[in-house]
Amino acid sequence: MNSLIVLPLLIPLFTGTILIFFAKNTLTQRWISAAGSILMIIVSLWLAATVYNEGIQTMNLGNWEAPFGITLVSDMLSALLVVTTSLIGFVCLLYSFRYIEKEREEHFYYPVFFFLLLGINGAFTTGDIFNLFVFFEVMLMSSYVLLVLGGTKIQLRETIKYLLVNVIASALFVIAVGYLYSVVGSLNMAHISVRLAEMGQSGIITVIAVLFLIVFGAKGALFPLYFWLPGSYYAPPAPVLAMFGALLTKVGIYSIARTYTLLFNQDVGFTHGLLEVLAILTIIVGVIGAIAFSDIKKIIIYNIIVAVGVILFGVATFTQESLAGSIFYIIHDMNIKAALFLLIGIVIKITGTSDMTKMGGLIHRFPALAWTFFIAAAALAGIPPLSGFPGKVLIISSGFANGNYWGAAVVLLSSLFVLFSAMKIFMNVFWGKPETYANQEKVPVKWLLASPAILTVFAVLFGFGTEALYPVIMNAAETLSNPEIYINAVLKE
Amino acid sequence: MAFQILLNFVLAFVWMFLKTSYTPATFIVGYFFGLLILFFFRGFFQTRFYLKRVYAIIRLVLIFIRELILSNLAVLRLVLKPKLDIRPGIFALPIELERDWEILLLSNLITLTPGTLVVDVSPDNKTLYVHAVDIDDLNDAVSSIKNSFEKAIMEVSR
Amino acid sequence: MTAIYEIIVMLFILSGTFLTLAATFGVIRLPDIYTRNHAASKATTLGAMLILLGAMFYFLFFEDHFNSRLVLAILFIFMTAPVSGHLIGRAAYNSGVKLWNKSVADELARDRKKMKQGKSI
Amino acid sequence: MMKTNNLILQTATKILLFVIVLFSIYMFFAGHYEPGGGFIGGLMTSGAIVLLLIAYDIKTVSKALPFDYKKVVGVGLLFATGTAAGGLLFGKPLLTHWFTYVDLPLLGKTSLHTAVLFDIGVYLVVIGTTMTIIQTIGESE
Amino acid sequence: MFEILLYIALFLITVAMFGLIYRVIKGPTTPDRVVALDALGITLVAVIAILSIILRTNAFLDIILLIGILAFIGTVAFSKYLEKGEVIENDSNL
Amino acid sequence: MEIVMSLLIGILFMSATYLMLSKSLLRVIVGTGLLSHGAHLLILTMGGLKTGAAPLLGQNAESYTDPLPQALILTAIVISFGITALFLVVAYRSYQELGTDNLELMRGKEGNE
Amino acid sequence: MSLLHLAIISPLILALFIPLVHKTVSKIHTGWFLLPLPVALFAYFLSFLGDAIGGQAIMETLAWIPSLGIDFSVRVDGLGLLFALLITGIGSLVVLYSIYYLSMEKEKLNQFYVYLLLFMGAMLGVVLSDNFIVLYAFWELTSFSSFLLIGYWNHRERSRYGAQKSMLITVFGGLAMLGGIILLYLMTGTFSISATVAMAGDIVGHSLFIPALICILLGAFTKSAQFPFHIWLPDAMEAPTPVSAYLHSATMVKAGIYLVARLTPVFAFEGLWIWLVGGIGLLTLFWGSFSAVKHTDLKGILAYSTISQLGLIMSLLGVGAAALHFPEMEDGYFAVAVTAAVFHLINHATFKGSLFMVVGIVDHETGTRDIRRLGGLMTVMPITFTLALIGSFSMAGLPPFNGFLSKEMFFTGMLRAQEIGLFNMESFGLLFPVVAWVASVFTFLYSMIIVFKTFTGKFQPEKLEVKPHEAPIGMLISPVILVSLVVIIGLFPNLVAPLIESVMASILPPLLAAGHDFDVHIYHWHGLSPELFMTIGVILAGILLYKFMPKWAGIYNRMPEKFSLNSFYDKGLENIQRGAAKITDAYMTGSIRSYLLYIFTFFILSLGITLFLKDAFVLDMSHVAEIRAYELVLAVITAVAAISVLLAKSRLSAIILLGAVGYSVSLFYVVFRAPDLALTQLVIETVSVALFLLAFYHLPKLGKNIEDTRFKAGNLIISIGVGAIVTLIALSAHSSKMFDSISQYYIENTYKKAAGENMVNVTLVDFRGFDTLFEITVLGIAALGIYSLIKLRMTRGREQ
Repeated sequence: MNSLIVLPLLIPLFTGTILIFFAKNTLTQRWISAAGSILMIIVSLWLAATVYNEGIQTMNLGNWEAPFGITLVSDMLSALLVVTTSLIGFVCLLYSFRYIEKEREEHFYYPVFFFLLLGINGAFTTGDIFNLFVFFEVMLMSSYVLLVLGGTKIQLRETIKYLLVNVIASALFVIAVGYLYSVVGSLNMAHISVRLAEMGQSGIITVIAVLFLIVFGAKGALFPLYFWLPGSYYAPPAPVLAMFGALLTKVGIYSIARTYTLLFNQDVGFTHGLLEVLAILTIIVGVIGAIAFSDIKKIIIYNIIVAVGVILFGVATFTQESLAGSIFYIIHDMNIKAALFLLIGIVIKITGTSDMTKMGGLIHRFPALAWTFFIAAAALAGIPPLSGFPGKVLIISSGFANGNYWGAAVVLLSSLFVLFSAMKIFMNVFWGKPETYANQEKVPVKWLLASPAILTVFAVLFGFGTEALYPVIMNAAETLSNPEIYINAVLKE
Repeated sequence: MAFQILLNFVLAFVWMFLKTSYTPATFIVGYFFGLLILFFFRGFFQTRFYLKRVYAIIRLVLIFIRELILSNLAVLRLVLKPKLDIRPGIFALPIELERDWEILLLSNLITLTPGTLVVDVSPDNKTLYVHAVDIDDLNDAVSSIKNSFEKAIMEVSR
Repeated sequence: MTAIYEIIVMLFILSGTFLTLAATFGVIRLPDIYTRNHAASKATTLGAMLILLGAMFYFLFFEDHFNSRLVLAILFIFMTAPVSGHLIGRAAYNSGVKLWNKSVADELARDRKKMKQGKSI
Repeated sequence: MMKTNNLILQTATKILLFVIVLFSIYMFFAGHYEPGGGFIGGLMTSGAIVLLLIAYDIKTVSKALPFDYKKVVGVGLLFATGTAAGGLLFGKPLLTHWFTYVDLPLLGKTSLHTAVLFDIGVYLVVIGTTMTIIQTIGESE
Repeated sequence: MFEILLYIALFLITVAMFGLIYRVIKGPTTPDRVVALDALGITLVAVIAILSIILRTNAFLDIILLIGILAFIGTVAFSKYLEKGEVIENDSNL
Repeated sequence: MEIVMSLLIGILFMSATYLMLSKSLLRVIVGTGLLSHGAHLLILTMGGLKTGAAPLLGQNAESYTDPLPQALILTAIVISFGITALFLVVAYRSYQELGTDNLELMRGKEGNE
Repeated sequence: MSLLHLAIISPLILALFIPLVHKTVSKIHTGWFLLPLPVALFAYFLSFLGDAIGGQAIMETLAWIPSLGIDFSVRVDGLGLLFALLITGIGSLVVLYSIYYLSMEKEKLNQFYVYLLLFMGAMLGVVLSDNFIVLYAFWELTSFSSFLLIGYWNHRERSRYGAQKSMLITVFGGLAMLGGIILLYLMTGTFSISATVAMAGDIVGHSLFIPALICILLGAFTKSAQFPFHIWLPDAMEAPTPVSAYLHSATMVKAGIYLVARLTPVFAFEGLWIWLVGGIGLLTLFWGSFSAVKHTDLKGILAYSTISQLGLIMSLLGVGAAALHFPEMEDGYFAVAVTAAVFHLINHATFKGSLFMVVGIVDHETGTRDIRRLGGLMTVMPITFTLALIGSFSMAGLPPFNGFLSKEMFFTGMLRAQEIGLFNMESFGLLFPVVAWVASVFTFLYSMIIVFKTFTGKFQPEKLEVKPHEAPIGMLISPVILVSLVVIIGLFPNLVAPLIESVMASILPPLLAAGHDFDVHIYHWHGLSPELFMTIGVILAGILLYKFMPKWAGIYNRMPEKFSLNSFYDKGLENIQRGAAKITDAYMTGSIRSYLLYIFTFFILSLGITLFLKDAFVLDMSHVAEIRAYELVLAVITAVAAISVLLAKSRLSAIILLGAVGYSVSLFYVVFRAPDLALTQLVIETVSVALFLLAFYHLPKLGKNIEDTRFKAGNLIISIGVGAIVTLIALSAHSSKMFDSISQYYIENTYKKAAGENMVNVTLVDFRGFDTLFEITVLGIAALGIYSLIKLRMTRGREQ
């Protein structure tokens, strides 16, 4: 029993709650939130180290033995994701200090921000399918609030769409849990896995698996369910967008990865085959969207969708290698998407528009911004030795190895279009004749740039330090590809 | 009145102390003796002996229940009569009650008895506007309410 | 003994049911909102109260269980039903629902008119 | 719109309010044994306050109940979190509850249960939330 | 016999409820609906009371009081809404 | 009974879907309400109906109804209440800002003003 | 980390310091700080020459991601060394040249030199690493640095265009190559190049072999600007001339050649390789030289000339690969093509480098590169003229320069290609020498154009913006050195013979193993061989064509612009983007209804099909609960209420009906013995209704049903589908109950361990208290959100 596992949840919960009391005092809010965030990072790193050294950490909440109570499970994957979430949270927070308007700060921006982190970390950590739903709701509710906070027209309009889609997805989640409970009579994921293995995957379980795919796919922006994403993510301010883009869809992906490795791992031909097709289609539509627009926000937003496809392709391939690739890639993508959104946030703040045809020449005044963006864009495209590369190589090679040549080729080629879309931004925004913008003096570029710069440095280090991370990620992939480990850790048989 | 009840309770507890027995039975006995004492010394209080009021309340309830049953039957007859020959309308009911809760009580009683329903209270709280299903005789209706309910309430409150 | 208890309980319940039915009948049959309100706010209430009493006696007799909440509920309904009836009636009147055309008097409208004139003068 | 005389409603509310609040508290404490609990208790209490709001108006009510309901939410959350985290201090998992039976005068054998503390948190959050929502919507122009 | 009578009562009340629902749907004015709704709430109490007897459980008796309270609050809210267009006033003295 | 319930749930979902596909925002919100009702009933049905007394030990019955789905539903009810409330406020705020409650008029190509 | 590694990444390290140096020492041209590095590196690599010629390969390994088989291994053999020397040698000269070419005041030298150093390091990495992945990494880095260098003058539209084009095409190739690498890895299990070469024989028949081959060739062809990927190279000429000289003629474009040479021992056993490499090379050779003639921009001509020369080398490598099929042939019969390739590689670097520099000088001193505005510069710039003359003649293949020698060997190789008795070469082999000859004619032609149109003829100072004069001496040093190399190698070709031998040993190791040794001797005089006649023919035909150029140049206009590859690329790119926008706009309607339609349709289809395919629908009535009449009635009431919501005309009735459904649901909770649920549902329902009423004050009345019938019918079908699916799954899920619920535990332990009696509540606060904790958090967030939503009204336009 190690109480470390709950701290990444308790700290944001506690911080967020405390922050409610200081609504009108922005300075205090900033200090408290910074402290909470740093604490989160420390704790989550510690947790990850513990998981790595001592194996999967579990906690039976309320001291009720699994599967009867709720069990928190931190395997390597979830610990890694928690670490990444905490880091990105901190960075976005730093950025928010100078980016978010005072009015928003005074209207519970920070508390809700922490609740969002709480929801995400919780979803990564819980080992109970219904508890996962609850954390989803924490996350979603915070995201609704962050999305609409400020109440501008576009925010309201997009929030309606986002809300509606997610309400439906949540309802489907509930019924999916209901169906599953009906068949197996349990909620603990490890226990469900055991029971499913015992009974063999009957047809109805496959149907439920597909239903879960729809549920998580809607949150994770899988192919026919992603439509809400581009519009909704367009609305909020950059740090919120960065949080959304980096973290929210990843929770959906994580859930798919978790359920499709732990629970529905028997009728792989059907379920994972479907997932694979959808993943490839996701990549394609993402790419199409990414090259279609001259709006920098939208370009990056569509890149989220591409990444979703790539990661899920790895999950669908379902070998230890491909899973490792997906884990590499998901961490990379969280990091780099946050960086990119924060960067274009600065650009938008400077130029006052997000249409890249209306900008140009920023490199001359803001070279550091330009180069950070350049590196981030290269990392996004998976250019070695930056962070996207190892994951992509693993995903592609396992795709090829499993005979899915077309899928792997799509993943491979998607990099080209991703790069194209990102470089389009670089060339249009940063290159060209320098222009002057009304806001350019007022924007605290140095401060704001610190956050994406940190993330970009991570991206570089991640690439060079792949070897250091490799055992960790293989550890995570092993747990994913071999449910026994997870089950034994939870049920302690 | 509140003071009298409180005193009665205190007396009951004192009785319990004296008996050093803390059962409900002792309490009831103590209460009863306290009541007796209060009755005898009722002249020392400005207000009436409170049990009288209790009696008034009980009477009110009885009147009310009688009215309720009677008029319910009346309405039943009305409703179930094959031909609908009612003559509804709203009439004004001047009242003498002043306190909020008295008015509330009266209007509740009026409303609860079938056939009449308080629609509004005038801004100066002097008139109730009552809707009646069948106003056969306006004055009859007014006086019956005034005689039965209002008087009974007055009994309770004054 | 049980039979007597059963008969008592049943008496309450059936009469309550009958009242409720009658009330519904009234609600459907009566011509305007005000008259319907009479039926609904009283007969129904009384009917429900009778049924509740029946239930209370049932639990008292057969399960040996005196349920205070039931009594409380009866009292509560007793207290609130007229207030609700009054409120609805007033709301209907104030939101401009006309009385049935065969209504014989509307002193409220008369007084209000007076008041308005008084104010305007 | 002419002003209406709310006398009947307001007077009735004054009386019913106490009944409802008392009932809600009963519900709250009954939770562990009978139907009820923090949610319903909280919702009933806020139901009572809503009744007040309807019968009177926001200004009057907030004068009588000068709470910042958002902070009530905060306090409730702190309560629940604190109770939950209490177990951690004793080396037990989160949310480990503890109970004992004591003999209290008048009330008899009663169980003292930390789950009740947790439920108080729930109760407060529910009140805070409902009231925040209703009050802000009501206040908005 | 007792059982059967209970069921009959339940049936009759259900019939009554249908009548009320008819009024809810038919209207014609909104206050009509509210009246019917209020009555429905009270009828619901009766239904639950009878159900409790049928199911021989006292677990639902709390619900009766609750419905009583709620029906009242609901009716108050509805009628206030009908009358003023808003349920909660900011300041009624204005 | 489960079969009847399943049908009923299907009807609830159907109505909800139909409402959510309509153009009026208010209808959509009502639809989400129906949707959550359906989902909650579904969990209850899936847990098995009427398998015993109400899950109160005070009932002293031999068997009890499965309490777990009930706990889940309770959680879900409360959550969907929170969401409905938020949705309602979002709806009214957007009506204020956008001047319409017609979803078709709220398209705004992918976030463009 | 060995010295070798350090040598490779030293340019990258230096690049980090350049901005600093540029900032602190602004008085001195930044180039001077740079220059020592390539020179030192050149010297350093020269020191490996002995080993390489001795046939030894030096190998150093540095772990990077050993777990994935990715190591920064460096292997210096003949091939690698040759390229390393080219890179550092020409690099030194280019840096020197650039110091005079680029003005200190006007240009952003820090950026320029950073890019250049990045490129230099990357290129060294490409040619020296022995790990495919590392090679690929450096490969992409060259693409990126090239992108940055082409876009160096990024305020120009053309620069950005060229940069984007080059990047798209080369990165595309790079990715294809990555795919090939991965395929190779799957066959061999290693990313090591030398290990792969060693395993070459084992993988030939593998099913992935051909795809891998094609993928890798795509990489090589795009990088080396082979037809049809050559289109990026002319546009890359927007880069400053030193860059063109360095990247786009001498080094980067040869990375593809390097790759082909490097992998010849792996792939050459496949006939396709010979056809593809040889054929595409030849095609490029022809097309490049043919297209070069029509250009009037000196750099454009040189660009096409580079394309054609690269094609030449490529075709030689392709033909030379045949040597591996005939190890029994006498020494060098087919391998002579490889010899020619290597030799020409060296020669091309010398003469083309010098020519670029010359063109740069002309551009720099006259302000234009348009041959229509130039002419008669011979007198003004005599030294430059001489340099140009020698370079061009060498390019044209005229004796006594080095170009002549390699051209002769090229003809030899092509002539022998007919005799390869494999892969239908018998029938089509004749094409090789014919095409080669025609291409050579055009090569001759454009070489002449470069020299004579620029330096002879009428001097037209009026068309120039500046007064031309001879270049400063510093600018001339580099071309002079290169031109002297042209002459020296031309006269004493066997100086480089040992180097060529060692390179060939790297390209054709199996031959070495088979007992051959490469004994390269290059002769000026072969006797009256066919090659000689071919050369004479080239000269004659060339002169004729030059004389009558105006008469036949019209054929260039015959080819409509819109069928050219360039416009194909432009149109393609534009159409892709426009098409993408169109597609995206078509389904991203912004209407939530369409999104919901997609989602619901997917829901119905995917689940329906799964149900059907998996035969998942089961109905088992054995453990269903009995139905009571009142329950049925309740169900009917609920259903009726739910359906009437659809028909509700006023918002109030909609809410009332919703409430009715809610209340019926709570009645169900009563019926199904869930008192807590019933309580909560009731309260929540009431509060919700109150909320609705509250919000109504701010909401409009429910409009009429504006939907038309078709709209409604569509909705109805979808809705019925959703309902049906939910029901079907519910029935089957309930029928396939396999296990008892875990809740028996709760029933047993609620009192014992949790001291409660209400199991639901105990579950909520104890067993599953965690859910509750966060569910109230959700409520709290909602409260905060609603509060801020109403209180905070930011004006529009501040954020967006």
